[in-house]
Formats: sequence, C-alpha cells, structure tokens
Amino acid sequence: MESDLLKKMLRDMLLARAFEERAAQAYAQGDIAGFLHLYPGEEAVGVGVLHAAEPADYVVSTYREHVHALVRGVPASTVMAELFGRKTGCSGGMGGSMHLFDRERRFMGGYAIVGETFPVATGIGYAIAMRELPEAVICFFGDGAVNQGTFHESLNMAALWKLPVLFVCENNHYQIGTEIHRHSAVAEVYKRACGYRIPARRVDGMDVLTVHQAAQEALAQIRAGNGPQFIECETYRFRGHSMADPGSYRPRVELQAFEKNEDPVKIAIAETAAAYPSAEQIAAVGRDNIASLAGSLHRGGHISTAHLDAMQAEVAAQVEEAVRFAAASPEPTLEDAQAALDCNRQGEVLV
Amino acid sequence: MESDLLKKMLRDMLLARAFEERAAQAYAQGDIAGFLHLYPGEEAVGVGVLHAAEPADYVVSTYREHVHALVRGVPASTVMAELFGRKTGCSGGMGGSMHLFDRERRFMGGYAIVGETFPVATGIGYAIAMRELPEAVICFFGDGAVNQGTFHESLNMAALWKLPVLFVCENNHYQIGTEIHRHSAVAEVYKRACGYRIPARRVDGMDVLTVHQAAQEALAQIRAGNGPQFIECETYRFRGHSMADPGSYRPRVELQAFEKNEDPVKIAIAETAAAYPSAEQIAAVGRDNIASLAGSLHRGGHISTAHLDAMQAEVAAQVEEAVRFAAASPEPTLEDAQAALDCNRQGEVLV
Amino acid sequence: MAEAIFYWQALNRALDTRMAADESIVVLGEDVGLYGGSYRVTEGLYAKYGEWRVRDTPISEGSFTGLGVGAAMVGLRPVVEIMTINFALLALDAIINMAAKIPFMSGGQFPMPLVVRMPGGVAKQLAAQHSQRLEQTLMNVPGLRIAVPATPQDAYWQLCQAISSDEPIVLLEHELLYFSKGELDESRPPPPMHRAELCRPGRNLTIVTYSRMRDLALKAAMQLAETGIEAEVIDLRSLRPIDWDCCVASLEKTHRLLIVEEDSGFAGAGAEISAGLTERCFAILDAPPRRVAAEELPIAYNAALEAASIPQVADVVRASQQLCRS
Amino acid sequence: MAEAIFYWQALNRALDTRMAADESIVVLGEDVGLYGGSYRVTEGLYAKYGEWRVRDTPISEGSFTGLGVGAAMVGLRPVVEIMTINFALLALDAIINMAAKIPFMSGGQFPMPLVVRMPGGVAKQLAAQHSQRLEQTLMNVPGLRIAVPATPQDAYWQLCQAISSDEPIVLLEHELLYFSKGELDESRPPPPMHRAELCRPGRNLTIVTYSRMRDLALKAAMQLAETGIEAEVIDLRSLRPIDWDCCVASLEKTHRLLIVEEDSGFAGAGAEISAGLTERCFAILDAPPRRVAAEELPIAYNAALEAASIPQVADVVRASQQLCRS
Ligand SMILES: Cc1ncc(C[n+]2csc(CCOP(=O)(O)OP(=O)(O)O)c2C)c(N)n1
Ligand SMILES: Cc1ncc(C[n+]2csc(CCOP(=O)(O)OP(=O)(O)O)c2C)c(N)n1
Ligand SMILES: [Mg+2]
Ligand SMILES: [Mg+2]
Repeated sequence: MESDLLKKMLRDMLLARAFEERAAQAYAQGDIAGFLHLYPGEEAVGVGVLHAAEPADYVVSTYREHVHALVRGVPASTVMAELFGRKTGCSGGMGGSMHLFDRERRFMGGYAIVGETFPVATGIGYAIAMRELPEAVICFFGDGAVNQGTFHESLNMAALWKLPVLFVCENNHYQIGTEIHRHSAVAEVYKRACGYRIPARRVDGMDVLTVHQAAQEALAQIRAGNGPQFIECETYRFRGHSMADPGSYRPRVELQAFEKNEDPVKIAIAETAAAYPSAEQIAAVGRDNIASLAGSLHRGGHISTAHLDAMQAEVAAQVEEAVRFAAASPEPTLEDAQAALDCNRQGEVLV
Repeated sequence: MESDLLKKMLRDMLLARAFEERAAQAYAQGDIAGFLHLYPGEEAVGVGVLHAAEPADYVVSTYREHVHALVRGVPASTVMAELFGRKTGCSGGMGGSMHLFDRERRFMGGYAIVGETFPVATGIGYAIAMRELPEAVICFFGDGAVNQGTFHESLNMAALWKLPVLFVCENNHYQIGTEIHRHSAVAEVYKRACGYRIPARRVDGMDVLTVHQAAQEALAQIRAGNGPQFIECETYRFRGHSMADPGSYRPRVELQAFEKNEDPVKIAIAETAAAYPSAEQIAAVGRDNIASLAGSLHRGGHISTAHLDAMQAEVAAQVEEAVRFAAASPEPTLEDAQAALDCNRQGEVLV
Repeated sequence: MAEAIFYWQALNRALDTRMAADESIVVLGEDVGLYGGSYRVTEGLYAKYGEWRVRDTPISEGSFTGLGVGAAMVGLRPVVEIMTINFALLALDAIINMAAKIPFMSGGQFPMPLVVRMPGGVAKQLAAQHSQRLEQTLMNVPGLRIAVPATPQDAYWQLCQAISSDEPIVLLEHELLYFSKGELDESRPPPPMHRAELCRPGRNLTIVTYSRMRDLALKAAMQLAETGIEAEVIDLRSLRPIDWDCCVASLEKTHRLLIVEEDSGFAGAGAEISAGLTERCFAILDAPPRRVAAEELPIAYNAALEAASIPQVADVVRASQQLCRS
Repeated sequence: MAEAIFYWQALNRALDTRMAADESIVVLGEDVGLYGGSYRVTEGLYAKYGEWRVRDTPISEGSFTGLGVGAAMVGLRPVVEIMTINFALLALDAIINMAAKIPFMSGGQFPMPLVVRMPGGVAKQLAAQHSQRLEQTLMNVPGLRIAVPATPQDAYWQLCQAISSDEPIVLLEHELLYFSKGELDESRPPPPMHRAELCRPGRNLTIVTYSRMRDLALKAAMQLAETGIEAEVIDLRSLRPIDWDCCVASLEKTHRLLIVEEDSGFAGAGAEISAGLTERCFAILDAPPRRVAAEELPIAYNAALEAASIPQVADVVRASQQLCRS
C-alpha cells in the first residue's frame, strides 16, 4: 500500500480521536447537549472504509457518525458547529450530533432510529442502479441494528435487484448494554447475510489496513455490477454508549446523585468526563487501533516521530479551530427552522 | 404409518376441499363477503402438520386459515357461520374469514396483516418456555410473508431464547401476483432460517405423508427442548389469491365490467365462481394432493372405493349442515360488538 | 373536453402523463407492476415504462417506503403505493421520522419529492384489520401534506400536483371510490392542492367533510333541501393544511357547523376541524359544532354491524336537522 | 406514610410490588434487564426475578411488542418497555392492529393484559427523531386505554392499575419527569385509572392539561394568581377515555377553557379536548377555547429553538390573560 495513503489514514484517525475527545470535553462544559455517541476505538472502521470510497459514492450513517463525516471531508468546523447547535453547522443547527448531513459531500445523514440506514441506503442504491451510474452507497450500522426488521427487508431488496450497496457492520459487540450473544441468535454478524445470498466477510476492525483492503475489494465487486456486499468489522468502543443517558447506563453515578440529591445529569457528565479511559485502561482492553497503526508505520520507516508529532499538532489545531468557529457562530432562529422545514416548498403559499 | 391416521388425514383433506368449494359458492351467492382466501391445492400442508400436533399445542395462522381451523377441530358449522358473519361463528361474526379464533382449541387466530403470525407465535412460545410446559406453537405463513421484518425479528428471538415454535412456510410460490423469484433474493425459503441457526428443511407440500412426518420429527425436537424448527412445504394454490379483490387480479373481468358499465364487483364474483378450475385444468397444473393420497390409499389396500365414497358423502353432508347452520343463525348486534370490545373490562365503568 | 371516467383511471392517467414527461418518476409497491395494482391504478405502466420505473416489491412496507425516501433524496420522484393503508402502520417510521423530518433535520438541504399513495377507509366487510383510517395520525406531522381526493378530477389533479411537489405528500384514496365515475378534464387548470371545494351552496348549516363522505354529505343535503334545510357542503380535499378560509367564509353565512368523517370521532380528523373552526368562528356560531363519525369500535366483519358503525346518509340528515333546531 | 421519591422509583416500586405478587407478570424491552432500564425504571428486577421475567430484547420493537401480545393471549401479563416513544412507530402495528383488535375480532375470547410503557416527550436537545409525542395517534384507537401520569403517586397507581387490567394499556411517561420528586403513599386507595385530577381550584378559567405540562400549568396558575386571575388546573391523567365530567364541572364554574399540550397543536390531543368540551359546554363558554401547544415544526436540536418550539410558563400565562380578557 502506498505510504501516502497510509499517512492520510493515520492522520484521519488522529483527527477522529482528537475531535471526539474534544467533543466530550465540550459536552462536559455544557456546549454540547443531547445524546452524544462517540467513536474512540472504532476509528479504523470508518477511516479504512471511507478511504476506499470515491467522491461520487454516498455515505449513510447512524447517530455515531461524527468521524464518518470528518473522513468524508465535512470540515471539522461545521461538524463541531452542528454539535454546538449553531447556524453554521452542517445541518444548520437543526440536527445536532445524531443528524449530520452534507449534501455536497454526499454525506446522506446520521439517523437516530436504529435500522433506518438500511432503507435509505437501498433507496439511493436503487437510484444509482436505475441510472446505471458507476457509484456506490456505503451503509454503516452496528451489531444491534442487525436485528431490526429493516435490515432483513432492505438486504433482501438490495440483493434481489443487485443494488450497489456496501453494508458495513461496525460490530462493537454491544447494543448499548446488551452483549451480542444476548441479542443475536447468530453472533457472527457476517453470516446473517447468507439469507440474502450477499457475499459477506468478517475482518479485523481494529486494523485499518485490513478494513481498507476489504472495502476496496467489495467496492470493486459492486462497481462490476455484482450487487451488494457485506463487511463485518469487529471493533471495540472505549467509551460508554453515549454521554448523555440521564444516568441509566451509569448506575454508579446515579446512585451518587440519588444520595446527594443533586442534579444527576450534571453529576453524570462530570463523572463521564473523568471516566475517560487512561492509556493503561485501553491497553488492558486490547490494542489501540491508532497506536498500532502509528507504531507499524514508524517501524516500517513510513513516518518519523517528528512527522507524527506534527500531524498530531495539526489535527489538534484543527479541532481547536473548529471549537473556536463553533463557539463564535450564531444560533439559528425560528425563521431558520421554518425555512428548513419549508425548503422544498418553492415559494408555494399555503392557506 | 397407521392406516387409521391415513384415513383421518384423507378425510380431513376431503372436508377441507369440500368446505372451501362450498364457501366459494356461498361467496358467489352473496352469503359471504369481504376477502375470501381459499386453500384448494394446499390441503396436504395444513392436514399433515396439524395431525402431528397435540391438543395442547397452539396454532397461529393467516387469513388463509379455514382449513387450519377445521383440521384443528373447530366445527365446520362455526367456521361457516363466521364466514357468514353470524353470532354463532367462532369469532362471533366480528372477525370473518380472515380472523377465525377458537380459544378452547388453542386456535389463536387468523391474522390479516402479513407477518403478524411471527410475533404472536413467538410470544406464545415465550409463555410456554417460561412455564416449562411440554407444549409447542405452530406458526403458519406464506412465502411472501418471509420478507416482512417481523419474520427476521421473531425468528431471531425464537432461536435466541430456544422457544418451542414450529415455523411452517406454505410456499405456494406466489405473493398475490408476484412469483417468488421476483420477491425473494433466496427462493429456497428454508435457507433463510440459516441466519438464525434454526434447523430447517424443505419438503414436498403436496404429499401429506411427507409433511406429517417432517412435522412429527420437528415437534419431537422442539419438545426435547432444542428450540424452534422450520419446515418449508412446497405447494400450489389452484385458485386465485382471493375471491374478493374488486377486480384487481382479474383484469379481464373488470375490462368487461368497464365496457358493460355494470357493477364490476358483481361481475367479478360471477366470473370467479365460474372460473373454478376443472379436473383437467388441475391435472395440467400438476398432481392433485388429494387425488394422489386417495389413489395411494386405495392401491395400498387401506381403503375401498365404497369407503371413499362414504367419506366423501359424510364431509359433503357436514358442509351442507354447516351452511344450514350458518344461514339459520342470528346476526350479532351492536351490543354484541361492544361486549366483544369490552370483554376484558370486568365490569369496570369508565367515564 | 370532459369525459366520465373511473377514479382509478384518473389516477392511472395522472401517473402515465407525468411518467411520460419525467424520467425520474418511479412507482413502487406490491403488485403494482405485472399485475397492474390491486385497484388497477398502475395498470399498463409496467409494460410501458419497464421494471426499474414500475417496481414490484416484496412485502416489506417499512423498507420499500424508506427506499422511496432514500431515492427521493438523490432526485428520483418515487410514488410509493402501500397496497392499503392498513399496512401503513408498518411504514410510519419511514413516513414520519424519515420523509417528514429529513429536509428539516438536515437544515433544509434535501429535496423529498416522495408521494405515498394509500387506498383506505371502510370498504365491504374487510373486517377490523382492513378497515383503517389513519387521517389524524398523519395530520399531526409537521412536514407532511395530505390530500384526500373524492372525485376523479381531484384524484387526477392532486396526484399530478403531489408528484410535481418536492415535499413529501400522502395521498389518501378511498377503496370504495375507485369504481365511482366522474368527469375528468385534463386541460382545466387545477386549484392549489390544499384548497377546499365548496361543492354545494347553502345557508342553514355548513357540512365540512372529505373523501368518500363527500358523496354522503351531498346526498344528505339533497334530502335536507326537501325539508327546507339548505346545507352548504365543503369538501376539504386536503387535511394538512386545512383550508380554514373556505370554512370560515361559509360559517359566516350559515352559523352552524356539522363535520362528517368516516373515522371514529374521538381524536379523529374531525376533532381538529371542530377545534380549529371553533377557535376561528366561536362568536358567529349559533350552536355547538357537531361531529357525525364512526362508532368507537373496530369495524366488525358482519355487514349490518359494519354499516351501523360508520356514518350513513340518514345519520347526516338527522344530525343536520337537530343542529338546525338547536 | 407518604415519602418523597423520584417518578422512576415510583414506577420501579409498582413493578416490583406487582411482580412479587403475581408470577405471570413479565417485563420486556431493550436493556431492561442487566442494565436496569435507560431510565432506571426496571432497576434491580433482573437480579430479583431472573431473565425469563425480565427480558432484555434485541432491537426489534415491532416483534417484541407483538411477542407481548401473543404472551398476553395465553395469560402472561407482559409489561413491554419501548425504550422511548420514538421507536413506537415501529411497534404500532402490534399495538393498534393486534393488541387493540384481537379481543374484539375474536368475538371477545381473549384477554389482553398487556401494558406498553413508553418514555416520551421533548427532553433536552434530543432533536427531531427523539422528541416525539404520539398521543393523538394512540387516542384514536378504540380498544386502547392511555394513561399519562405526571406525578410519582400517579405513576405508581396507574402502572399498578394497568398491570392489573386485562385490557391493553399504554402508559406514556415523560422523560423529563423521571427525576422529578413527589410523595408516594402506597397505602392510599387509588382513584380509577381514567379519572382526572383537579389539582388547583380556581374560578376565572380552566386549564386542562396532562403529563409534564401539569407542572407548567401549575406554575402559570401561581403567577396568574398574582395578577388576580384564579386558574383552575385539571390534569387529565388519562387520554382515552377522557374524564369529561371533571372538565365540564370546572367549566360550569369558570366558563373559559385553555388547553396546554406539549405536542404540536394541529390534530394533537388538544383538538379532541377542545372539540369534546365545546360540544358539551358551548352554551356556557364565554370565549372560544384556546390551545397552547408546540409550534408546527419538528423539534430542532438547538436549545433555544427547542425551548421556543414547546410551551413555556410564560406562554400559558399570556394565553390565560388574553383568554380572560376576551
Ligand atoms: C429503533 C430504535 N430502538 C432503540 C433505540 C435506542 N438505541 C440507540 S443506540 C442503540 C444500540 C444500537 O447498538 P448498535 O447497533 O450495536 O450500535 P452501536 O451503538 O453499538 O454503535 C439503541 C438500542 C433506537 N435509537 N432506535
Ligand atoms: C403487511 C401486509 N402487506 C400486504 C398485504 C396484502 N396481502 C395480503 S396476502 C398477500 C400475499 C401474501 O403472500 P404469501 O405470504 O405468500 O401468502 P399466500 O397468500 O400465498 O398464502 C398480500 C401482499 C397484507 N395483508 N399485509
Ligand atoms: Mg454495537
Ligand atoms: Mg404465497
């Protein structure tokens, strides 16, 4: 693989990590609210897959999609501004963390109802196939989403009509607090594609090179007109499911809140921020995808320590700039909201 | 196999055929209305499976369920009365053809929204498993129903929790007018159970003995605590999808209606009744499941021509009696309807 | 120019005309292709436009409606047929959480030229699960528009308009109207999709209604005229938005409001019509608004019960007479 | 006897008390078991009653709700938790076409002791897809009952009653109420589940509301009292049926009606409240009923927009003042 691409991927993984850590901080400070689902630990999946995609391809994602957007080229500033709920955000402040959209970059949205990504991606794939374009759709989803009825319905249609959809499962083994063996009769997610005769494989989702290669191969098949493909990436999330569950997935925290009779949400926020795993904790869990990539690039002579430091400084600066931009941006008004709702009315005046 | 059982099954198949033919006639005469989905051609499936069941087992079915109810022991008279919409019907005249229920016989209903049978059966299975009873649930559905999201969701749960459900697909190759290769990416329905690791097989649904044996084996597995089983029965429906589509699946008829400017529904009814396939037409389609069973019983010396004639006379009389009973039965009143709705209110008086 | 045709033919004509003119229009649904649709609405289109533009789907309402959403985001103009509204409960996430919200959630970035057609209403003894009327569920969704054509002319106009719009639109068709006839003049310029129609002038009371109940109201009005009561009849044609101005103008004349709806009254469409007009016309109303609606029961299979459960002409006449006396 | 506890604890207490007494009660839903529920409502139950009675489910709302229906038909008493109401659109077929219709369609043969609990409403910046309020959709379904507890005491009472009932009942809980505190006296005999509560007496206007808006209305009433307006506040507690008598009795005193609802007004729950009470009280109303409701917009993520989209105390005060002047 080209050294250039490797470095780009490493840089995007660093950006992803830095962005998410900063977002967690902004959340703790109250600049971001609502549900905030972060990606640390899973960077190799988004980065590996999306670096295999063409600009003309479409991306459909979930509520855990900041990094998908960033890698896709949505500027960190407009993603951060969206998390801050600002008018300059990529969804104008209407969508927030779970609903990033960028039409220009064919980033077709983050969806917060589990399972919605399947039909949306299939529909885009339908339009591509009907028009006989050389494009593809990349559809991200988690291991928990596989049990939603739309998974089944959409995969059947995608296979039946040979639609150009790459289904990418980010298998982090958890559906919030429910481990995969407790939610799926077949825990090897890729095997579930057999019911639709969709070629499927499982790859190490902690290794960006493997992911990238699998995505490239799958996209080549898709572009050859062979219909949908399925990749399961085994990965791990270092953080909890989200930052903002008002206590539920943080029983310890709420117990405290309960005893102290304080606002449990505030305490939960503080606790969660503090609870960000240390390097040791992460190491105990397993290898960190970013550290391992950086290490191997370094060992392979692709990158010097100085270069790595520069990269880290660059992404850190970009993320800080994004926060500055977001914080300085105006809030949308009710008129903006109305305009967003009526964006397709084309001046028609209703009663 | 015991001669006795064979004869019982033959008799039920004859009853089934006679009942459905008579129902079609009553429909043409206007005594039955709404959607009427008939079973001729598929008798071997319902008869074979249900003769393998115990009285303590539960049955969950679709809108094409008259025969399932009859074989289950619901009297022809109360089934016919239900089709006539009478108070004496097995659902009190509230449900009609698509919603036969008989609590006493554990006939848990005909459901008219495709895919509802899956969760209902799974729920009953859940109750059985939780109570550790030696019972099972038989869940019927068509090949078209397999693409509904509930199929996927329910089979996953049934397998995950090892629920005692026998899934029986009546694969007649059609979802109304859409042939299976045009609605399913994988046309061998039984293979779709692989995504849940549910043991599955395909059998000849035109052969009642094969069906019966497969059901017996599957039920034995279920009762041994091994979780759900799946049987696909390949079969064929001799009639159209239903009697009452106001023209849609009978374009010729409506064209006439349109030209003559008469009530197309009336014409459709007349046409459909006349269009019941002749013996030759059925033979052209393939072997008739009933004729082949009767033939083999006769050849095997299990049954004499006289006995067969007597059987046929018996079921004919029973069906005629059912029609008489239905026609003589009172209609339900609005008070009956209110009482049905409030059947679980236990006298509680609301505002 | 006008010719008398069936309601289903008017819809078919609308689809055919628009599809011929715009290659981005696709029709999706169960049996819409080879079979021509359960109510013949898509007849002939499969042969003419091919399987990519007229697509038979599996029984997967949630996902093929959602597929329409995705396709609409990239510029197709899908017309999704949900075979009957009874299956729409399986597609509500796609309609409400996706189609109606994506343009908003994205800050106004995406078009949503999606039409969802659904035959519905109480037909002939189809029993409880096949006699749904979900008007009020869809009415409560900002971002959706709902048309309820009652005549072939409106069916043609409103389907053409819905297809041309970049907003998501639900077309509620009535199963018993498909084989009703009426004049269609394709050359007449249509009124806005959401404009109500005053279909009979009167002075003693205003009957506000929609869909199949329009016929009922008109029949009742004729009977009422014989007893000296002149009912003004308004067919709303659109349930979101509602053309309040048309109703208010009428009430300024009649001072009495009767609402006729086929659905159960409690929290049905009539509730909004009543509440909205009371807010606007309280001072000029001579009597409390009244609703003629279905019983608070699921629809029974039995024919007599079915008829007794939904409004009949006599019910409208009786309620009108009582209203005029009060 | 009364102690002050959180709303979620009251629900938890109700479940625990009832489950201890009746082995047929089972709790089902995503993360209700090991994790104790997203809002802690099922905390501790998994350890106590085991996995068959407290079942963590896959993300399969349509089918696990339908599973509850099947289980209820054979005598279990399932309490299904839909993690939040936002996912209920995926389960509406099970609730509307199955749970609400099976007892009727079967001619009255089957029990349906199913409770479906759903946290809902507008919480804190959860954006459009996670801020649903589906009251009116469920209200229009004959065969369903809907409880909307606003206090820990009601949460306890109504969940116990719902579990004991053999009818299908939906409990709409509000996400922002879980960590609100109130007194719970388990020994107090409950009023019927559907009875409204007059929670503040007054004479100048009647504010009818429910769920979280109860607090808002009470706060507004306190502010109004300072300006000389005495608002009577009614918490409906049940949306199907509605306790009309309680409201009518109040209007006989006040002659003015203000409805406060968190959902968008158009075709929301308030429409039925307004229409139903206008029908009953037209002659005694001194002014048209008024609704304070959410904007006709999906809920935006931005905090200020979210707040501006739903009723605030000041809106209720202002509307009350205007109403009393009109
Ligand atoms: C239909 C639906 N049900 C439930 C939820 C609540 N919920 C949000 S994320 C989530 C878990 C999803 O797990 P998975 O698909 O594995 O994705 P992950 O969060 O692990 O990336 C659940 C249950 C939802 N958003 N939508
Ligand atoms: C959810 C839903 N969608 C559509 C329909 C309309 N419909 C009734 S039967 C049917 C075909 C079902 O085919 P299959 O499952 O193969 O059963 P068969 O009729 O062949 O026995 C369809 C589409 C329905 N009843 N429910
Ligand atoms: Mg996961
Ligand atoms: Mg079939």
